[in-house]
Amino acid sequence: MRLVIAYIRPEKLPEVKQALFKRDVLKISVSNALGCGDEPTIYEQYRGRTSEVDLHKKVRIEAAVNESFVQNVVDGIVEGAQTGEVGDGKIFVIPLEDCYRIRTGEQGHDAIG
Amino acid sequence: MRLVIAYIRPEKLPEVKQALFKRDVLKISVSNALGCGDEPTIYEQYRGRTSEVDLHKKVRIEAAVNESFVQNVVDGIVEGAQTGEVGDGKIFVIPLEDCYRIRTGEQGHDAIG
Amino acid sequence: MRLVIAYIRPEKLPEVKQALFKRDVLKISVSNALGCGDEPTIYEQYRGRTSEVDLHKKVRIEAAVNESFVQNVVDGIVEGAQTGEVGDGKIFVIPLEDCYRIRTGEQGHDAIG
Amino acid sequence: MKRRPMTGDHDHGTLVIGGNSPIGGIEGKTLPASIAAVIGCVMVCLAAGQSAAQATTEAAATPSANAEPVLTQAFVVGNLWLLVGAMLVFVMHLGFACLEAGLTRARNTVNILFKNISIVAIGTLTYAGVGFSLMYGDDLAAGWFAWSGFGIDPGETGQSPAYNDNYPYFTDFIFQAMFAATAATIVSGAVAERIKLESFLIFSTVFVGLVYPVIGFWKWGEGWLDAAGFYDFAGSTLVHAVGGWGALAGALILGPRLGRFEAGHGRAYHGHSMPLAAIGVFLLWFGWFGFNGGSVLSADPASMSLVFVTTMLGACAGVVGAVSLSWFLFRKPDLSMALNGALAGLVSITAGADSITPGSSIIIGVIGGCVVVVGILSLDRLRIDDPVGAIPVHLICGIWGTAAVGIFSTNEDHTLLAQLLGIAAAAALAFPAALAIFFVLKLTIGLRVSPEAERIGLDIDEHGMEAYSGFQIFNTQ
Amino acid sequence: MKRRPMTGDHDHGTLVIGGNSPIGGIEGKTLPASIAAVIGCVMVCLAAGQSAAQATTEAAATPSANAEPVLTQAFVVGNLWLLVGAMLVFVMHLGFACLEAGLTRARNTVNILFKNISIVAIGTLTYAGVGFSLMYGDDLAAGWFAWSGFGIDPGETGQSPAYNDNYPYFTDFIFQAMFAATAATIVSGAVAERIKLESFLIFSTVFVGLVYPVIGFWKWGEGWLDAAGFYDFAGSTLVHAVGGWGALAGALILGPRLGRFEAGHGRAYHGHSMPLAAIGVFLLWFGWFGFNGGSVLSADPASMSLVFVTTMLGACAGVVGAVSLSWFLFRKPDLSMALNGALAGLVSITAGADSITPGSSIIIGVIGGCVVVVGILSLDRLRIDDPVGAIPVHLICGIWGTAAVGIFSTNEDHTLLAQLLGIAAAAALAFPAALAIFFVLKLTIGLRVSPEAERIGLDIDEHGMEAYSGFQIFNTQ
Amino acid sequence: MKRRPMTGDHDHGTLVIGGNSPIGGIEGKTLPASIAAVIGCVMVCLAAGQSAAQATTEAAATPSANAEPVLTQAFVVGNLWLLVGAMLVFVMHLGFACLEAGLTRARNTVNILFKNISIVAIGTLTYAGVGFSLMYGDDLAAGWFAWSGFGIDPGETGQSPAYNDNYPYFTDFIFQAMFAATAATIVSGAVAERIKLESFLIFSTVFVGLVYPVIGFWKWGEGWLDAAGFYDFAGSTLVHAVGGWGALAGALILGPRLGRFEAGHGRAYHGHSMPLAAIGVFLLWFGWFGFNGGSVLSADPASMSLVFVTTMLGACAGVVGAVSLSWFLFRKPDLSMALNGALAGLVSITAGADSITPGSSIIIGVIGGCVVVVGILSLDRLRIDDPVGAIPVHLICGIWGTAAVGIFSTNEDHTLLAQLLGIAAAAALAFPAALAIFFVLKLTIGLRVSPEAERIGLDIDEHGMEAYSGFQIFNTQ
Ligand SMILES: Nc1ncnc2c1ncn2[C@@H]1O[C@H](COP(=O)(O)OP(=O)(O)O)[C@@H](O)[C@H]1O
Ligand SMILES: Nc1ncnc2c1ncn2[C@@H]1O[C@H](COP(=O)(O)OP(=O)(O)O)[C@@H](O)[C@H]1O
Ligand SMILES: Nc1ncnc2c1ncn2[C@@H]1O[C@H](COP(=O)(O)OP(=O)(O)O)[C@@H](O)[C@H]1O
Repeated sequence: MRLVIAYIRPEKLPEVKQALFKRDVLKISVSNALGCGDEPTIYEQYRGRTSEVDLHKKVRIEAAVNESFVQNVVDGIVEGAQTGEVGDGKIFVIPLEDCYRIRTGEQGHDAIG
Repeated sequence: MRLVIAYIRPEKLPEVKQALFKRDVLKISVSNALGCGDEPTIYEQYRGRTSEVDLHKKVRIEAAVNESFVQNVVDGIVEGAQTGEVGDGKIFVIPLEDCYRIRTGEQGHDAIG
Repeated sequence: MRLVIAYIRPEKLPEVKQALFKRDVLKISVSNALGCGDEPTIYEQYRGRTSEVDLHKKVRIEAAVNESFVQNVVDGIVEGAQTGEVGDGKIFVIPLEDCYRIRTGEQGHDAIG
Repeated sequence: MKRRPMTGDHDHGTLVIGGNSPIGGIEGKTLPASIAAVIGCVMVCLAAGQSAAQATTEAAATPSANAEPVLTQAFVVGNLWLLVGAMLVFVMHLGFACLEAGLTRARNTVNILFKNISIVAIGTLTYAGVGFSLMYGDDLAAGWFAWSGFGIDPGETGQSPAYNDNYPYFTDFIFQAMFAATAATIVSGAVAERIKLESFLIFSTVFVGLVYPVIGFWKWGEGWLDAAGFYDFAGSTLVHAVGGWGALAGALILGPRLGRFEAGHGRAYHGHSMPLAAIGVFLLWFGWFGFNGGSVLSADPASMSLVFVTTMLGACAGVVGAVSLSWFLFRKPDLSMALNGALAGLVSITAGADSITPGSSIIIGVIGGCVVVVGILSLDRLRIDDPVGAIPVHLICGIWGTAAVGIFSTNEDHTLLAQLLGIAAAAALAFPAALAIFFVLKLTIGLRVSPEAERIGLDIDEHGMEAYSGFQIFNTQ
Repeated sequence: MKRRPMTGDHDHGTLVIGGNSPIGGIEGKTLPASIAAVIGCVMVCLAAGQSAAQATTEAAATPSANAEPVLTQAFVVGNLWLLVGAMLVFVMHLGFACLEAGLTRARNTVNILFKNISIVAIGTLTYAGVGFSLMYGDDLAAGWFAWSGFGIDPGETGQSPAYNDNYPYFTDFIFQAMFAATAATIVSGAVAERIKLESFLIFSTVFVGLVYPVIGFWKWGEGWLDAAGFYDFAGSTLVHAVGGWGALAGALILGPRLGRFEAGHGRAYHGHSMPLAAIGVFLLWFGWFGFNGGSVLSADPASMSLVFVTTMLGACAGVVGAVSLSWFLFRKPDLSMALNGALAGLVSITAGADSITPGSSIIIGVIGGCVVVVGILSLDRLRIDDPVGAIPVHLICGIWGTAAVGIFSTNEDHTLLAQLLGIAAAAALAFPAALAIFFVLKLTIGLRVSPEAERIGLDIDEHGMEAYSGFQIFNTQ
Repeated sequence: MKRRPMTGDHDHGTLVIGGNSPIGGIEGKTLPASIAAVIGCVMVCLAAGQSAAQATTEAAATPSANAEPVLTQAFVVGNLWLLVGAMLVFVMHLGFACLEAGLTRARNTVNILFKNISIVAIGTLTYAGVGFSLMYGDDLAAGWFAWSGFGIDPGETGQSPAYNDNYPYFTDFIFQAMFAATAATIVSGAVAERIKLESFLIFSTVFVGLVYPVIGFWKWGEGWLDAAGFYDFAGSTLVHAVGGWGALAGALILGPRLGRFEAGHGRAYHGHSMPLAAIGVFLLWFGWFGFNGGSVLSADPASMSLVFVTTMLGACAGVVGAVSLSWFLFRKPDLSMALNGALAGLVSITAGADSITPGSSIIIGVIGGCVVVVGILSLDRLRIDDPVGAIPVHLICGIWGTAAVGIFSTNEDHTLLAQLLGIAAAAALAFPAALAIFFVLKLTIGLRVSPEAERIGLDIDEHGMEAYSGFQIFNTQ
């Protein structure tokens, strides 16, 4: 099993969700994040002072899947989130040792979906 | 060492914390998340338009523990978070290679607790 | 490749960012978290009732790096975040199996930076 | 001093039926029909169409046609002040909305705002339909009950000084109408975060339409309580305690919010926005100058200025009282107590604002401020859940303020006995009536939302809408 | 009833040119220069320095020198009420700012607030520079066009009852000036979240400076529309529909917000703060008592009190209408509809607030409330994107309210025909003019921000600032 | 024009001591006792009980007993306007609270709100106890110092036109009291996010109770500055600059917020809620019509209307000035500068609102708006940390506005020299006095919270409460 973590542009979340659903990846978790990458720095102004803001708004997606699904997830995220501009984000794949469904106590592969 | 990640219902956080403390799991980190699973879609209304909201409010818990504690953590979370209804959430267990305590610079098993 | 996760004090984020940049770690992701550790409980007052708050505001940092950079990241975080007081936080190192750059579809070591 | 000294021999009842008065008037059937429409969601257009026909036929004379015999200074300036006062009381509804929303959790905010704007609308229309007539109509039962037909109608002379030396009929109505909705809004805070929307709207309609005006008539309509020597300048009892009794009834029948008193000693549910709560209190305080100042019912400089001073000092003293006591008790300066303290001072001073000295107003306010802190703690101990402190502020301080007139008034006619009688009389009708309405609602359409709805919040459950779309809010409380 | 009955033979035009009046006056060139300064960011100090010299030389007599022949009651009290009314209309700008900000996304909030405070400033200065003269100046073209020179100048007698029985010149100006900026603010809501700041500011300046006052002159300046028997008490057409036409023009030329109608059936972009929106509506409602009440243009008790009653009942009925219909249609009580319903009732009642019965005001309000719900749905279907509902509220209800005078007025002089003429006349100038201004801007400096800017939000893109620094907000909509 | 022209031969001092006046009065010892109670958290009930006894014994006559010889128009309407003005000034406190909270970080919001509501309460009570007597009491030292005993007391004729043609005693008091608390609130903004709550409350009490009224007496109490020809219509110097000097003293002694000027060029700490800040500015602007308009001290139409026009134009011009300059300098339209610009215009116009032409008001406002931008930048360079810009707005623009009277006034009696004298005199007392109070506090109970408290925020540290419970807020700034 694998845990796929992705950082994407916030406004791309609906497209990513759609692309994943199309590929039968129905269970994901989403949270808010700030990302620092190659994107150009934003300059904020406040009362005459300029601050450099290099943390850009991102959305973080987490999806736990069986090995066979990893490519699906990666493809879905790339399809939904790619614009070709710097700042599109990254996908990280991590080994997942175990998984439990809280509702039933099920464990392992059965619990993941 | 393992990193245990769990998604639970927000209102269950106090119970989960209590259940973990009972089992001597005293150090956890918590963040806010949205989850997409089997729960029924919520319909939001705004100015005559209906939107389908399939992202439900969840809380994400992270606890790094030694191998021997994993079962404790899983049991505690299940005890605290289970309602039996769809949407109770998941627990993911990930291998943890290393761990540091920032305050002292300690590393490994000693640093985790 | 490794995924380094760290919890630090919110007000230390600028220092940590600087310390990481000095070490050529330019890409990180940041999110908001609450942490429960050894820090003394805060007592909140509301309309005559006291609540114990044991969740302290933290910032969570995630940086995916090649093996050779792990020590750099750890050192940077420790340098930037250490105060010596309880509550400085932890660093967790997790094996990272794969990595993709969404913009280009690049994979593996090339995609990480 | 009478609340509404009618100088003209205005014959209220017959004209409405006749309907041929120069200044329109609402036909008896039009208004309640509209209100029924709200509640049942029916037939708005129908009712409108029907009465549109009626209205046009009677539209003969210009409104301000023969309304100007001679415009005395008292009439012109008094009218201006009362209308300004009415606006200020209107602002209090915004104050209530902000305060209640601020002191409750983010997931019930839309619901609270919806309730507040609905109450203003329904309350005013109901008061126009039946309330004003019940409160200031013709005495039908020895000072116990009044009625002058449905709707409002100034009659021939209502818009001239013949009606009253200090203001015309419509000014009288609008000022009173703004007061009326207040009583229901007070209830709103105590039952927040768990009451069904429909049930609350129906309760409000009945409470503002029937209960509030009947009690009001006893005193301000020159009924039996007035004759008994009871004094309530601007409504510590008639508005605040009446609303407070409704709040208590609601809180008792509904029970506490889920988990509020569970797990041993219970939990505090923190309000989600202190700035919103503070805006609410400042606006209430601001509006109170109209509430109390307007209750002079004229622009008499001596009275008005005294009322402004006592109101201001009372509120300030309320803050001081509540802050001092709560700081002393909890070892922390609690903002929510400071806010409630200001309101406590204001409610306490309301009954006697025109007949006490500034010195007394400070004493009354300080005690009010202390009372509210003790009240909040006591309710907590009694496991009565009142999210915004409506019961301590409006009921307990309302009672204290009314009683204080008997103690501090500079007018020898005011006696503690008469004050206690008034307090008891209001309680004797308002509390059982509110209990009864809530109870009937509980048995019929139900009073409380499901636990599930309470958990995810009324905003999503009842309205399908979030108050702060996009904001990351921990929903763990 | 005339909007601005001038009793004194005040010779407006010549005095300004002369510039030797006792009460200063703004030199023709000073003001437009200042405004140009805003827009182009230039030469503020220069202009100031130059006219400082001029101003000091003419500073000879004390302002209130010979302005007191005899202060009649009508003059003193009328003046007080109009100034209070002016303040209340000022508060409406805060109401608009809150409402617009609340109903849009968090990432455009700074931009909206900036627009709103700028409009007040620019609008008032522009109105002082040219608007007042265009609207209430000397008739130069048979009731079609007026002009009395740049700037404001009370002349010899402007500050005395010789100018008008009920208020002096400066009161007249300030009350009218507060109205003027409103028209531009209405546009602001409809074009929110995508218009370029500079373009909007230029549009507002021209719209408030030229279009609004010319149409206003036709009726309130006693131009041809007035002669034709058209009646618009406080501006359902002259203010709200005129602003609404500008809003429609803007929404059409700009097109919808990115993604609003994409993906089949489109998405709703939820407003980011319902409390802010509710505060906005309550403050608008509050200010409306000054908007309508002040339009009585005197403190006449009979008129004033009637206007307060019809305004209040209209607003309440608007809430009831919108809530009933939307609850019935969507099966959920929609707060944003309740809020728009209140405004719908208020806009609808504005044209005839002084010449209908309270009963009619309820009917007009209920229909207004229903109209706004249907309007919002229809615009959605037509794929016209109006984030805050400015078009349904101000344009559609403005038209409805104006027409309703022809139906419900108790004054026989008001005819539906004349009302329709007025509606058409305002449309015939306001809509093409707004289209033209927007079009010229589109061709020159551009009207719409880049898609990139729309995505990250105008706050960061145009202002380099966040409205809620530190708050975690999902930016996915 | 005198600030408080007393026409009656009202003998202020003796009556209070006698205490047998018909209209109550506060006993000398009652009030300070209450205030002490706040600060030290002691003995509220004791003090209340004791003076309750006193109060009841003297409660013999009805307040409005013999207060109505003949109610002239000036008296009735003037009173009404001043009381409305007092309310408007009250709203300014809400404005200050919102502005300060909005421009600082979310973790100090509760603290700021608490300070603001406490200041109103303590300031008003202190002013009733000693301030009013110090400011408008009997001249004891050739125009340098006044005193008429503790408390307020209208005496025999205070509530009749014999006291003053335009308003009774209590109206005078309440209007002045609302002003008084303003001076302390100004300080609040500059010392925000790092001052200890207790220290600030004590500072405010002393500053409002002693420093402000003494300086006020010099001019408005007809002391030596008044005799010297100094003119300050509504308080550019007496209120705003005095408050501004306190702000400067506080900012200097406290030093900047942690990390504000560290790391080379320092960081900007963004305010956490621009909507809150904007609401604050609009409410301040709204209230300013009462601040300036009320300072006419009568309802004279010519003066009032001129003041409204100059106030409005000044504020608008302030926005234009600040926006133009900051847009030009920073290449971005900065909302916080627009907001400060409005206040800058208002403060600048305050000293001469009744004695300049509308044209001059625009010039004064534009310059004020530019001054505030330069002021903010300069303070930043000087490493003086003023989170909300209180010093540029109130101190620098207060000075500019006062000086401007000497340049632009249409009244020949106003000279630049006298204005500079007034500015210097106020500075000479206010600044050292504020420094001294802060210094004593620093040496005794301490002035600044611990670095730890500053990091986690005063809300949690001092109040144990969060302003936005549940909201996810980055605490990294
Ligand atoms: N090595 C990394 N570790 C953690 N987060 C990363 C890493 N690289 C990229 N990110 C996340 O992805 C986002 C986009 O990265 P960026 O390098 O700007 O885009 P691109 O991949 O298109 O060059 C960043 O804002 C950050 O949130
Ligand atoms: N495969 C997964 N990857 C990531 N998050 C998941 C996954 N499965 C479930 N979750 C999280 O758990 C929550 C509950 O899952 P759901 O399937 O609705 O409940 P249940 O396990 O009771 O059927 C989801 O909202 C989501 O946040
Ligand atoms: N085992 C753990 N699992 C998850 N988070 C942890 C763990 N240990 C510490 N943390 C995070 O680190 C923060 C600081 O930990 P704490 O134990 O208080 O500090 P210290 O390491 O200085 O003793 C905690 O608030 C929590 O967010």
